[in-house]
Amino acid sequence: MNLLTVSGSPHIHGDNSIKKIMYGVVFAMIPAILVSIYFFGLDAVKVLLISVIACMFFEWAIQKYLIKGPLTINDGSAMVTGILLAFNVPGNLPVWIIIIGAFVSIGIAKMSFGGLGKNPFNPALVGRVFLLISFPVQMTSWPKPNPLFAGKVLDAITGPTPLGNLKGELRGGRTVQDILEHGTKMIVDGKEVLYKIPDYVQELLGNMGGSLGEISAVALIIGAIYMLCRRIITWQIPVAYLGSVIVFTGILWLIDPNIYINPLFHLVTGGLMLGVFFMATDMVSTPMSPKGQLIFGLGCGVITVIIRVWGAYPEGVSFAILIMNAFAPLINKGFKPKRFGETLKI
Amino acid sequence: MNDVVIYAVISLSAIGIAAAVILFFIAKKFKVIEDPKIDIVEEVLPSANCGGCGFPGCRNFAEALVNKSNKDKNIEGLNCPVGGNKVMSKVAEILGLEAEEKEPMVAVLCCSGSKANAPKKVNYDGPATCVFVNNLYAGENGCPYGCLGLGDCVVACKFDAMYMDKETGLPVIIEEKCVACGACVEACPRNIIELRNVGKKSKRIFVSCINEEKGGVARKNCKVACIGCGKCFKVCKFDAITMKNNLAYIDYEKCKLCRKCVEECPTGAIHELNFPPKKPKPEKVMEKQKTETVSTEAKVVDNKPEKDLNTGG
Amino acid sequence: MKTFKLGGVHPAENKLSNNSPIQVLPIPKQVFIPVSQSLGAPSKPVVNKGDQVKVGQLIAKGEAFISSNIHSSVSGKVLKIDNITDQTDYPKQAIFINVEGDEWDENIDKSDKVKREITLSKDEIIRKIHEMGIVGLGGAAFPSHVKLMVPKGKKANLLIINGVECEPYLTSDYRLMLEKGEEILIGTTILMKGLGVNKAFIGIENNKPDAIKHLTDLAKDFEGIEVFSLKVKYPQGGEKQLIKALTNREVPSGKLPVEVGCVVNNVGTAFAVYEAVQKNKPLFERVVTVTGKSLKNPSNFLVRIGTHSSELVEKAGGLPDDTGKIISGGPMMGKALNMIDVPIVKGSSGVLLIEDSETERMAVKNCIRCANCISVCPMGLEPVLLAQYSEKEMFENAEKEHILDCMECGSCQYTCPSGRPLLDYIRLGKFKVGEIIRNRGKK
Amino acid sequence: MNQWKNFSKGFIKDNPVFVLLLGLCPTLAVTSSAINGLGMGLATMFVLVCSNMVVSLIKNLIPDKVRIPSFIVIIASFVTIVELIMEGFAPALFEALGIFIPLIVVNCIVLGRAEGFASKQSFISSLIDGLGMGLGFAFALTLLGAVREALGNGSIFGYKFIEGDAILVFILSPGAFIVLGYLIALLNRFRKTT
Amino acid sequence: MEYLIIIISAIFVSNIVLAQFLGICPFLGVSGKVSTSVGMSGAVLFVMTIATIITWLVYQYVLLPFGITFLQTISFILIIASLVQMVEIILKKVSPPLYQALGIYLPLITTNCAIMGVALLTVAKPDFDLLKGVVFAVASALGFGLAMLLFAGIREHLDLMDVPKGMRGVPIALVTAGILALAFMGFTGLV
Amino acid sequence: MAKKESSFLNMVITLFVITGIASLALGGVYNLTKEPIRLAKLAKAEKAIKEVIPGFDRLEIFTVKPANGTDSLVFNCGYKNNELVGTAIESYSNKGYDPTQIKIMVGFTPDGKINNTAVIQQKETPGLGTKMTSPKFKNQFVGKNPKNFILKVKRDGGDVDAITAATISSRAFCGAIQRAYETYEKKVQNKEQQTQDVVTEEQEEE
Ligand SMILES: Cc1cc2nc3c(=O)[nH]c(=O)nc-3n(C[C@H](O)[C@H](O)[C@H](O)COP(=O)(O)O)c2cc1C
Ligand SMILES: Cc1cc2nc3c(=O)[nH]c(=O)nc-3n(C[C@H](O)[C@H](O)[C@H](O)COP(=O)(O)O)c2cc1C
Ligand SMILES: Cc1cc2nc3c(=O)[nH]c(=O)nc-3n(C[C@H](O)[C@H](O)[C@H](O)COP(=O)(O)O)c2cc1C
Ligand SMILES: Cc1cc2nc3c(=O)[nH]c(=O)nc-3n(C[C@H](O)[C@H](O)[C@H](O)CO)c2cc1C
Ligand code: SF4
Ligand code: SF4
Ligand code: SF4
Ligand code: SF4
Ligand code: FES
Repeated sequence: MNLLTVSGSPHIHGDNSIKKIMYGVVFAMIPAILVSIYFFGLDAVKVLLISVIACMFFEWAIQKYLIKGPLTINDGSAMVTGILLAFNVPGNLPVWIIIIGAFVSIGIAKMSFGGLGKNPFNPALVGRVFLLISFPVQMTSWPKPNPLFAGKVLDAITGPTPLGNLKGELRGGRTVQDILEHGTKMIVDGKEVLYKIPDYVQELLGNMGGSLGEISAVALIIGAIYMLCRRIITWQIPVAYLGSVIVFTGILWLIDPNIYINPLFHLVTGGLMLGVFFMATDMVSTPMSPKGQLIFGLGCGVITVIIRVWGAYPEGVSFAILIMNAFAPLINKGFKPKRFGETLKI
Repeated sequence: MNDVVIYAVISLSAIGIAAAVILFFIAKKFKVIEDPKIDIVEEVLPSANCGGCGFPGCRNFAEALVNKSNKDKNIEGLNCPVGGNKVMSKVAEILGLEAEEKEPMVAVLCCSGSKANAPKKVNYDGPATCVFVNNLYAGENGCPYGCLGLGDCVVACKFDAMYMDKETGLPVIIEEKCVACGACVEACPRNIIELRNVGKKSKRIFVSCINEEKGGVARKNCKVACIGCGKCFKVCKFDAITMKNNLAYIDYEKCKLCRKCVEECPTGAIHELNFPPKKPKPEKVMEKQKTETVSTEAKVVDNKPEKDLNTGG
Repeated sequence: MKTFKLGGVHPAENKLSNNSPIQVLPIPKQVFIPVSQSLGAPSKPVVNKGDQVKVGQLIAKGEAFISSNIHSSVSGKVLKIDNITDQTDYPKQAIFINVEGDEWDENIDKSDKVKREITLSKDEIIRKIHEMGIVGLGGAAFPSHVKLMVPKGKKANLLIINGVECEPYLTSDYRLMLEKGEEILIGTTILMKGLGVNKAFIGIENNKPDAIKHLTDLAKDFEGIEVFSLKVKYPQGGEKQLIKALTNREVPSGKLPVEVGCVVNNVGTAFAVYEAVQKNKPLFERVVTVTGKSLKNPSNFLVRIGTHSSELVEKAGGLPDDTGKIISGGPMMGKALNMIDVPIVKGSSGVLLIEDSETERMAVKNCIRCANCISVCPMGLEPVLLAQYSEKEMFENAEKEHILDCMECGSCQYTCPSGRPLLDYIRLGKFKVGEIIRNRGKK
Repeated sequence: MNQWKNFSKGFIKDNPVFVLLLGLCPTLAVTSSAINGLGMGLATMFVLVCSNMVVSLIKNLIPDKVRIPSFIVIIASFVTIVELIMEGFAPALFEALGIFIPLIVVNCIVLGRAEGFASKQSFISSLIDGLGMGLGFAFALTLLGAVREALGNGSIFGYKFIEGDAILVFILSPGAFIVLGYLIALLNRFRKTT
Repeated sequence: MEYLIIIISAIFVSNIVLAQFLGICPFLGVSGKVSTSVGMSGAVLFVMTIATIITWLVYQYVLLPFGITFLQTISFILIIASLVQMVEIILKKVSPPLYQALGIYLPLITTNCAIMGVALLTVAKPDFDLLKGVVFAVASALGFGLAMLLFAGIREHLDLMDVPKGMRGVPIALVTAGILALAFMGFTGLV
Repeated sequence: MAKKESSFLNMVITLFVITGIASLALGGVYNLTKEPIRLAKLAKAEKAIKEVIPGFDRLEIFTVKPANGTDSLVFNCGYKNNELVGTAIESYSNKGYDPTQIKIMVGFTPDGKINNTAVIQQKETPGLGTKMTSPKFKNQFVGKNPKNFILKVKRDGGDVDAITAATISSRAFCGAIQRAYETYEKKVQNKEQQTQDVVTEEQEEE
């Protein structure tokens, strides 16, 4: 017989593990991955693969050669970051830029702090915002969605995102009504084309310009339901986030529908769904108590709308989540879970 | 000289003087006195901020020194172990006092339960710190008094004066570096480390065991345990050894370093440090004596002839 | 169905010995009876080396307010009074007795007849319970007579009998409820009288439907006793959780159950009280579950206090070769032993053998701040934070975060996906914070 | 004191930016290019050297209570001189450095050196100390500027070595923090090993 | 509206620490704990407001009329230094609790670019009157406080983590500040 | 540390002396650098003027109330042999990406065409908005007459190719030219109508 083992209680452990959580998230992203491949074809595959491989490589290399700690490369978190980074960039992004993004995500935003669990900011978003600011040109020229089975060969036509187009046109002094009805004249490769913001059904399904993973609200919601059922995420952040966006944009829309577009548009366009379900829910960089999570979601929603409506950027989701990430420690400090026996109740 | 220069001179001087005057009067009116000696004393202290003096930091210690010297005209009981007598006499000089001479001390490890002497009986699975294990059970070697070998003391030492010997599984104190701050004594949950006087030429004799179990039980866990047989007690001519709870203790203030007890001890629980080897008998050659590591030479102990040990209960 | 709201987990139940009736374990050749078996001060031996003792004879007296009498569990000769390694793994004083025959004290009623009518008064009951050395058999071994003496200014109005047995593997309470249902109810009535209340709830988790049914049927004949079925959730057996589940009263942080008018006792305690009061029988034996996945016959034994655990294991089929861990108690709160030769004491509810493959803990990874530990903590604490504060030796902060509220149920560590040793650190923190508070009190 | 040691300590061992972490505002703000960093570094060095010299010269004439105000006036004068000269003779640099030129006044290094060193040491020592510290500061700023410019603009001292886009962030505010952070980490590693 | 723009701009868009690089030393130095960062922010708010008022007055009514604006640096620093010292002395005597809360940070403030920087920025804006200057100063101080508070929260959080050896301390603090600045860039264009 | 005793008098005197010397020295330096500073400023302005209007030997400088906006514009009319060769107008826009005003110099030939443009001040994002100084962007204005060259980016229905990913800066740039142009037009018309609503201020140069 071997030597007996002594340890503190408890002596049994539940079957939950980091790996199960992370691969659960990967699994939940499969619908969105499929949609992105459907609309962007091989480009999507390329960006996804490079991003995932680069993220995992940097994590491995830094752990092995710089930190010299245990290797945790197969726990799946680098893969999640990789996929989410790819989800947040246009499908035609040059390879070297993706690699820089992966390096920033993993090297600067995650491993500098000690790896999984220690980063105060969402790594994929840090990578994305870093790229957005560094390479605004490349990061804002979106390939037009081109369904795989539509019979056309893929060409390098780029188009705007509905949000970007709307914002640009509004700044140019047009009204919402006008933009939606008449579309925008654009010069693409010297030719004049008319761009029209797609209708809501198309937007829901993902047939619009945008980052790889953000386009299809339906696919993202399917993944989110899966994660909710598996209890990988909780409902607080998504509900508070979506709710505050709807309420805030709703109020603006009621004030003047000519300047402010309706809440539905805000919901289905841009990276809102991706952010709400996959990025604002990253447990590492968000508050822990249910109350704190509600506050977090609320803050994200408000900042998102402020940036979308008044800021320089057409899209505010990434910034909003990052800014609220910074608030997370304070929220954790301020909103504690309710303790048993805290209040006398007889 | 043109207008600009004149204006410049006038207005700047005005501002300057206004500031000076206002400040002067305000300073006078709102004066708060702080003893300037504190700063001077603080400068002398080693600023290791180790807490060895019992205060959170050197600054607090300086304050305490100044306050005590102002109040009691002495600084008895206050000592900086890091700076030692040199610093304390300097402080005393600043404060116009005589510092008490403290005998230099050094930490010693009173346990020889190395992997060889006290083999492992169970596995421990959990965070590797001594406090944990001490709260949980007796430890891997089963001795409820012995060193747990997880190195809380080493972590506590701010002066790199300790390290864990992988082979013996015991911490080792590097005497040259030890400043007797007592951090390790504090850290050890089992009170195994003791501060003792350095002694003449660093020679020391001490019982390297604190097991209070009866001999038989103690020996079951560890070959070199003190079994409380009292032989050393009998042989000591200077009353330096006391017996209590099946355990011998050597008072360093009384011990004359005669080494009688060392030979007498049947288990080899009494250790001598920094004595020249007696007679170069082949088995007794110190096989592993690094210049800086002086501790429980497991090998030496092992070479002692086994004696009948049924003395205990 | 009732249960508590905050937190909780549901580990695999593994009640392997459910269907094995309580067997009487043969009397061993020698017993070792530690003199500190209950919470509070150790008792003082009143016998000497060489004394002849009978079963049920007082051998150590609890003199402090919180301490209990200890009686011999066998008849024979006192070999010596010496240190022995007990559950805690540290040397403790114990009385060694060599067994000679099985001669019981004359006062003990050895008959099987169930005695229903209660003749003693409230105070006599309490005195009897004190005399007979009854302590709580639910785990903490708190002297039962102390619990019955409600502090001045407080008033108890409800007795709760804890038949939850929420720990996986353990079945001793379950078997007792099935086999000694009536006695338990009589014991309950005695406790009600001792406490001066006219209502008692018995809480049982609904993974023991036959016990619920059995007791419900019997309880019809007893006034004021009600049996409740509870949803299975660990740690429902924790008294604060049980009170919350049954009555929705919340014991304030740092306070005792009497604060909300409740007193909680284990079913085993109720049975022991019955025997003490009605049969004059001191607490010298108890039901212990011996179980483990590799064990041949997981069983429930009626064991004399002081018997080595090894004898139980031997009887249940011998120590399996792949035993990696021996636990006294259940897998969630029990204590790992570093040897099998440890005497059974009043507080031992089970001996659990864990096989090699389940011995090793999960590898420790970084905390991913998933908040699982927070959501399962039945005390509404933030285990991750408490553990971090302890790890970084920020004990003042830990105190502010109410580390002392932790009841060491282990739910947090059980659920942590990163396998963090949360409870280990929290235990350390509680220990240090306790020290700090005590020092503060001194100053 | 060994004057060489006195001079060289500011470079690595006691580098005001990397080790003492003083004067971080200009360090971060103006180093979007190597030339700006150098300019700022030299301006600070000038003030540092001059004020060190003057302070050590008049240290015995100044009553203790007005020591600090006097030093501040001296430093501020040199800062203003730098300001005026730069505006006249290097207007482009003046514009690029903007508000951070007058802010040399509040740079802790300058006052710290005047108060901590020059007011106690001889003229020569103070001069050398000022030079050393100033050069260390200039070196740090130039290094930081060079790294940021290289990464953010693909050029060093305006000499472009890659065509096309570089990583813009590095010449913006986040880049300043991040590059300095990693430079310090690198230097710590380097200092530990040597 | 104008005031709102000034406020939003000073707090979020051109945050004094994260975008303008003023007051970095205290930002890194005393942000170890949330409580100290609150104290420091309070002290900055107090001094910054008073300093801005006085320097603005001196600039408008002394330096500008006499055409000696080149003395701006030297006179501002003199004023700020004496002001800080004065506040310190007075606080120490008059309100020890307030001194305990704010006073220990006061010496740090003299060599804090934020105060001087805001004073310089205020007089450099031609369209600022005294009220706007004060609003600007208060908002800048609040921006400083916000950055400090967020940063202190994160650093307290990081204290509980084991950051890799090489990055521990200042490097990780700077990287964190960098990412924070990155996040705050989202506010660009708001005004 | 040789310390001098502090008394009220010597403190005040010391400070007085130090501030006195300091301001004296500064006043001196100021006087010395006054001229170079003025020249440097001038040189900068003139450099821009020279860039946007062809060779002139005399400048006529005056300010004009703008057609829109608040700050008046500076007109620099360049004459060669007393013949108008071009008008350099310093115009501005507050609508840049950075809150800092964008200042540009626009040169018009007497027939109203844009001769050239020069950026005097801008703090746009390096790599993006700053590309407004690049010839690729600027050259598209050369020789165009705003009468038939709509000074708006193409997205807004104009004729100007915006800088990639810096539409905002491009708009601001166009806006500044437009302002200069409109003011110029107004001025020309006004001059024709002989209405003197502008302050003229003649100054000889060179
Ligand atoms: C110091 C102390 C005093 C106690 N006093 C009382 C009491 O007066 N009344 C009571 O009902 N229980 C009392 N208890 C018992 C506790 O409520 C509890 O039942 C006991 O600690 C065992 O609980 P557990 O098995 O849930 O851990 C006391 C416990 C302690 C430690
Ligand atoms: C986490 C936890 C779980 C517990 N589970 C049980 C249990 O399942 N059954 C039980 O009788 N007591 C359990 N207890 C002990 C009870 O809290 C309480 O002490 C006991 O019911 C009091 O009865 P006693 O004094 O008769 O032992 C548990 C305690 C804790 C802290
Ligand atoms: C860090 C950063 C700086 C920017 N700076 C400018 C700028 O200086 N000028 C500008 O017009 N747009 C700038 N932009 C881009 C604007 O946010 C906006 O995307 C763009 O002007 C819209 O124009 P487009 O339709 O040509 O893409 C910047 C973007 C980023 C991320
Ligand atoms: C629900 C969920 C959401 C996640 N979202 C992100 C994310 O947005 N960005 C990211 O880099 N990692 C994400 N991760 C992976 C992981 O938590 C992340 O890499 C850590 O922040 C790294 O410390 C997510 C993980 C889970 C379980
Ligand atoms: S060995 Fe112990 S006493 Fe000696 S310096 Fe280290 S901690 Fe202090
Ligand atoms: S001496 Fe004490 S602290 Fe050091 S390793 Fe041994 S048990 Fe641990
Ligand atoms: S062990 Fe303590 S902290 Fe952990 S879940 Fe149980 S009560 Fe909460
Ligand atoms: S359950 Fe574990 S991983 Fe999750 S927050 Fe708690 S300690 Fe961290
Ligand atoms: S340099 Fe700006 S605060 Fe120190």
